[in-house]
Amino acid sequence: MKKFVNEPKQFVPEMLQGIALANPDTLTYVPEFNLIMRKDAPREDKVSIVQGSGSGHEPAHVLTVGRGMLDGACPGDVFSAPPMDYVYETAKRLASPKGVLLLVNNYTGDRMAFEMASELAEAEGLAVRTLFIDDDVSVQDSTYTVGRRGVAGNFFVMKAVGAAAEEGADLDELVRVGEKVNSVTRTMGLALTPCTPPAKGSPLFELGEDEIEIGVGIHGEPGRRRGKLASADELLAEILEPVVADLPFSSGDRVALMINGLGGTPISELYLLYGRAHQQLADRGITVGRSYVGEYCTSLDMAGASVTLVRLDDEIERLLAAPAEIGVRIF
Amino acid sequence: MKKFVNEPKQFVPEMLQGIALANPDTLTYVPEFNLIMRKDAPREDKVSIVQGSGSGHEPAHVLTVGRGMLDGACPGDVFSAPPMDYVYETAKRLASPKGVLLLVNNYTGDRMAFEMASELAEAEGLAVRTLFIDDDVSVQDSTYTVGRRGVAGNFFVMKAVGAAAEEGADLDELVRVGEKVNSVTRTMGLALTPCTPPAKGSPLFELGEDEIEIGVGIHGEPGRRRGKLASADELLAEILEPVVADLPFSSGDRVALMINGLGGTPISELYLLYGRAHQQLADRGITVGRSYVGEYCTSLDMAGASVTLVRLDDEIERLLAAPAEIGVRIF
Amino acid sequence: MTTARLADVEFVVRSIARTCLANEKEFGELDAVVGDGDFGYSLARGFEIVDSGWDSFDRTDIGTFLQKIAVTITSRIGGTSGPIWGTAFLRAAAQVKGQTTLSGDDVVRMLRAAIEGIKQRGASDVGDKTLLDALVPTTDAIEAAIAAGAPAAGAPAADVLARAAAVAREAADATTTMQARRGRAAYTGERSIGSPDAGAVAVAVITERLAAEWATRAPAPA
Amino acid sequence: MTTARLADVEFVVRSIARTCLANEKEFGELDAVVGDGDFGYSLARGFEIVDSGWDSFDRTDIGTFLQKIAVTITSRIGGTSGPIWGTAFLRAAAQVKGQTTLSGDDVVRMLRAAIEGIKQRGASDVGDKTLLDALVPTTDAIEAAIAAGAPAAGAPAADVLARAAAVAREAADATTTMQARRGRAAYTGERSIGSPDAGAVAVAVITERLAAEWATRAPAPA
Ligand SMILES: Nc1ncnc2c1ncn2[C@@H]1O[C@H](COP(=O)(O)OP(=O)(O)O)[C@@H](O)[C@H]1O
Ligand SMILES: Nc1ncnc2c1ncn2[C@@H]1O[C@H](COP(=O)(O)OP(=O)(O)O)[C@@H](O)[C@H]1O
Ligand SMILES: [Mg+2]
Ligand SMILES: [Mg+2]
Ligand SMILES: [Mg+2]
Ligand SMILES: [Mg+2]
Repeated sequence: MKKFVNEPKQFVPEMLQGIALANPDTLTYVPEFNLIMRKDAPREDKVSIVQGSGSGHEPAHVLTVGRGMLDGACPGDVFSAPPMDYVYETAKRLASPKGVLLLVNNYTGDRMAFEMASELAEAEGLAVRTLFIDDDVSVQDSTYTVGRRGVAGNFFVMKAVGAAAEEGADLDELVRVGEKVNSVTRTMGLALTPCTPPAKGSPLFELGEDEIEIGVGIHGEPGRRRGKLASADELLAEILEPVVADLPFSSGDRVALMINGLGGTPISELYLLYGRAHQQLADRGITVGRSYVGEYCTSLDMAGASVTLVRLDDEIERLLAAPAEIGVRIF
Repeated sequence: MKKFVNEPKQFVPEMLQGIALANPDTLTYVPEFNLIMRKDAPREDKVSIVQGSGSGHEPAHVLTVGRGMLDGACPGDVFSAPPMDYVYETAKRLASPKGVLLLVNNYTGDRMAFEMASELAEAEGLAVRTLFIDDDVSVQDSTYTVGRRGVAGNFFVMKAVGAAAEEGADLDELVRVGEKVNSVTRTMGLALTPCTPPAKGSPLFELGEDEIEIGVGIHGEPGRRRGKLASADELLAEILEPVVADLPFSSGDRVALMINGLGGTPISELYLLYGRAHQQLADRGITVGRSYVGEYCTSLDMAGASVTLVRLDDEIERLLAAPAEIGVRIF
Repeated sequence: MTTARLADVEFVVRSIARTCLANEKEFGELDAVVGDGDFGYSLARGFEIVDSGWDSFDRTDIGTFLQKIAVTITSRIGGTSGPIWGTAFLRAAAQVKGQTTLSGDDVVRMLRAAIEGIKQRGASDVGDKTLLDALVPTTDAIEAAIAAGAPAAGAPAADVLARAAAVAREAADATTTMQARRGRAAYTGERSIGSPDAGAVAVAVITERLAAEWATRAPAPA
Repeated sequence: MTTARLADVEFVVRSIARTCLANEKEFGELDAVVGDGDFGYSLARGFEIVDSGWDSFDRTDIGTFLQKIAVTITSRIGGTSGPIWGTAFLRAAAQVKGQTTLSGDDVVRMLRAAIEGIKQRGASDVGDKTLLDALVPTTDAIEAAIAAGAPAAGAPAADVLARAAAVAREAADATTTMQARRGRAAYTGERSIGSPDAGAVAVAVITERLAAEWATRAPAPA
C-alpha cells in the first residue's frame, strides 16, 4: 500500500486534524465525534445543514463545510457510516431554533445511523428533518437494495439547500428544495482501478489490466458490469448515455454538468472528459448552463470518474450560483 | 495504461478544449498555440503575465489563468517546453502597453524557448521581461545543471505578481516582487509511484513495491535518492527537513505552507500530511500564516506530494491574500 | 436446572469482543469480496472499547450490564454493523431488565428479541444473505437443545454450545450460494453468489469460540 | 569533384524526418531512462509537419530551403530539442545562403556551424553526454574523409557516409559510460551512467539510415 498513513486507525482523525489546522478561522473540530463544523454555527436565523457518511470521499463532506454549504459534517471511518452517536451529538451541537436538516446518502448504514439519531434528537425536542440523496443510476433493479445510492450529485443538493438556508428558508422549504434538486440529478461512475482503504492495506477489488467497472459505487461496490478499457470517448459514452436516458434529459434541457474525479485521476483527464461530454450533450440539443470539473466525491485513490447532470430551472440555477466558501479552496 | 485518452497526440488539445468549454465567459482558447488566455486580456492598464512550461502539471498553468493570476498560458505537450513559436505568439497577443512578464520554470528547454521568443518579441518593440523560478531544493549540486528546478512554489510567484499587476505595478516592480517571492520559496517532493505519459503508455520510471523517490522532479526526474516506504510522519520529515534547512527557515518565521499533491494522491492524505507538517513547524517555532492543501503543480497521475514553504513578510502576505479567480474552481 | 449468572454473561460478552478483535482482518476481507471491506474494522473499533473499558460497565444486574454494552457498541461502531449489533444487544438487554440470573428460556428469549431487532432495523429477513442466516438457525438449535433438557450453564451447557457452533458454521457456509438482498453486497446482484456473508461467518466464528472456551471460563459458583 | 545539389539536400532532410517519425517510440524510451521520455514525441511532432508539408517549402536555393525547414522545426518542436535542432538547422542554412550546390567543404562548414549553434544555445560542450558527443566525432570523420579526397556526392559519398555512420554509432555507444551534465538527465547525477544519451543515439540512427539509403536516392544529374 503506497499511501501517506501513520497508524491506519488514526487516518481519519489525523486528516481531520489537518483540515482544522488549515482552516483555523472558519472551522471547529470536535475530535470525539469526528465533527468538523463552522465556527459561527449554529446561527439563530438559519437552519443548520449536516451531512455524515463515511470518510474516504473527500472533499465530501468534511471539506464542504462553510458559508453557503454545510454547517457541520461528522463522518464515520473510511467507508463506514458514522456511529449513531456522532450524528446525535452533532445535531445537538448544531441545534438552531430554526432546526437541523440532515442530508443522508442513501445507504443502509447511513440511513440507520441517521434515523436512530434523529429519533433521539426529536425526543429531546429538536426540530430535525432528514433528506435522502440517491442520484446513482447504476443500480437498476432496486428490489433487493435500499434503492439508489447517493454519490457525487449530493454536491448539488448541499449547494442548493445551503444557499437557501443562508437566505433564511425554513425546514419545510429546505426539504422541498433538496428533494427537488435530488429529483432532477443523475450520476454514473466508472472505475479504471480499485481503491485501497488504509486499514485493509490492499486493493478492495481486482480489475485486470484492460478491465474497468462500469457503474462502480463510491465504496468500490460493483456497478452494472465489467467492461473493457477503451478510448475516452467510448468510456464516457458508457456512463453519459445511462445518465441521460434515466431522467431522461432531452433536447432543449439546460443542465449543470459535473465531471467528478474518483481520487486517482488527474484533472487533465477530467477536463478532457468534460470537453467531450459538453460536446456530446450539445449534439443532443442539451445546453450546459453550469460546469463542474474536479474532485467532489471521491473513493480514496480510485482512478476513474463520474458524470452528473442536473436539470436546471431558474430557482436551481440561482441557488447553485449563490456565493459559498468551504474548507477545500485554492487561495 | 489506464487513462481517459483518445489519440495521445490529441491529449493536450482535447484537455484545453475542455477547459475552454468549462469557462466560456472568462477564457479564450487559441488552438494553434495551445494558448489559454483571459477574455479581457491584454489590458491597457496592466502588465500581462504569461507562463509556459510543459503540460501534465495541471492546474499549472492553463488552469491558473484568470483575474489576479496569469493572463495567459501556452503549454507545450506533456512534459515538453512549448515550442518557441507558442511563446512568441502568446507574447504578441498579450502585448500590453505596460509590457509582458514571462514566468519560466527553470529547465533547459523552457529557458531556451522563452529566451528565443523574448528576443524576437523585443526586436519587434515589445516590452518583455523574464523571471525564472527555481524553488526545488532537491538538486543540491547544480554545477552540471541549469540550476534548481521550478516546481510547485511557482504558484506563489504567480499569485504575488498577479496581484501586484492587478494593482497596476509596472514591469520592473513586478520583477522585483517575483524575484523576492522566489528567493524565499523552497519546495521538495516525493514520489510513491511513477507517472504514465499518455504518449508513452507505460510508467516513466520504475519503483519497487516499497520504494519511493525522494526529491523527485515534476517530470519524473530522479531526486536525491531512492528511499523505503515508511510512515507518513517519516516520509514528511524526508522532504520537510531539507526545505526548512535550505533557506533556512527558523524559529520566529511566519510562513505559507503548501502540501501539493502530485496527481494520484487523494486529498485525504494531503490534509493528513498538512496537519503533521503544521505541527512539526510549530515544534520548531515556525508559524503558519497561510495554508494551501491540494493540487497546484502535478506530474500527471504520480502518487506523491511536495512541501513548499514561503517566508512571509507584510508585502508578500498582502499579495497572497488578494482576491483572485481562476479556471480551476469548485462552484 | 443450573442457571447462568453475571459471570457467565461477562464471559460471553468478553469472548465476543475478543473474537471480533482477533478476527478484524479476516472479517474485513470477507466483507471486501462483495462489500466494502470495513466490517472487521467497524466491529473491532467498537469491541476494543468494550474490552478496554471492561471494568467500567455498570454491573448492577445482567440487564443493566448488557444495556451499557449496547450503548457502547451503538455509539462506537460505524457502518451498518453499529445499528444492527447495537440494536441486537439493546433488545436482548431489555428482555432481562433487573435479572441477576438467566434460565435457558431467558437466553432463547434474548436471542429471539435480538433477531427481531435486527430484522426491524435492517428491514431484512432470513434468506437475504446476512448475519440473520446464521443467527436464526443457531438460535433454533439452542432452543431445541434446551427444550431437550440441557441446562443453560454448567458442564452440559458446553454440549448446547457445541451443537450451536456446528449449526452456525453450517449455516454460515450455506450463505455462499445465496444472493445478497441487503447491505452493500446487494448491489452486486448475482455476483454476490459464491462467497459467504461476512456477518454470518462472524456469528459462526463467535459461536465456535464460545463453545471452545466455555469449559475454561471462571466457573460459576454452584 | 562532384557537388551536392538541392535534390541531395532534400533527400537528407526527408530521410532525417522519416527516421525521426519511424523511431518515435524508441527515442522516447531512451529519453525515459534518465530523462522525461518526450524526446521521440517532440521530434516526431516537428518532423511530421516537415514530411506532410514537404512540397510547400520554398526551394529557391539550398539556404532558403533549409531555413524554412529550420523555422518549421523551431516552431513545432517543444522541449529542449526544438531550440537545439532548430538552431542547428538555422545556422547550417545561414552558411549556404543563396547557394544551389554544395561542395564537400560547404557540408563540413554547415555541420560545424550547427555544432556551434547547439553549444551556444545549450551552454554545452563535448563530454556533457548530449547529441554533441555523437555529432562532433561524426563531423570530424566526414571532414577527414573529404579531406582524404572523397567527393561530397556521387557514389564515393556513400563511403564517406558509411564511415560517418560507424563513427556515429560508436560515439553514441560511448555516451553510455558518461555522466550527464546537461538536460533533464543531468539531475540524475551518477545514475545517468549506464545508458546512452537519447540525442546521441538519434544522431547515430539518422546517420546510419542516410548511409544505408544514399545509394537509392533519386540520383543527382552528373
Ligand atoms: N439490512 C441488513 N440487515 C441485517 N444485516 C445486514 C443488513 N445489511 C448488512 N447486514 C450485515 O452486515 C454485514 C456488513 O456490515 P458492515 O460492513 O458494517 O456494513 P456496510 O459496510 O454495508 O455499512 C453484512 O455481511 C451482513 O451480514
Ligand atoms: N543543454 C543541452 N545542450 C545540448 N543538447 C542537449 C542539452 N540538453 C539536452 N540535450 C539533448 O537533448 C536530448 C533531450 O531532448 P528533449 O527530450 O527534447 O529535452 P527535455 O525533455 O530535457 O526538454 C538529450 O538526450 C540531449 O542529447
Ligand atoms: Mg461500510
Ligand atoms: Mg521534456
Ligand atoms: Mg462493509
Ligand atoms: Mg526529454
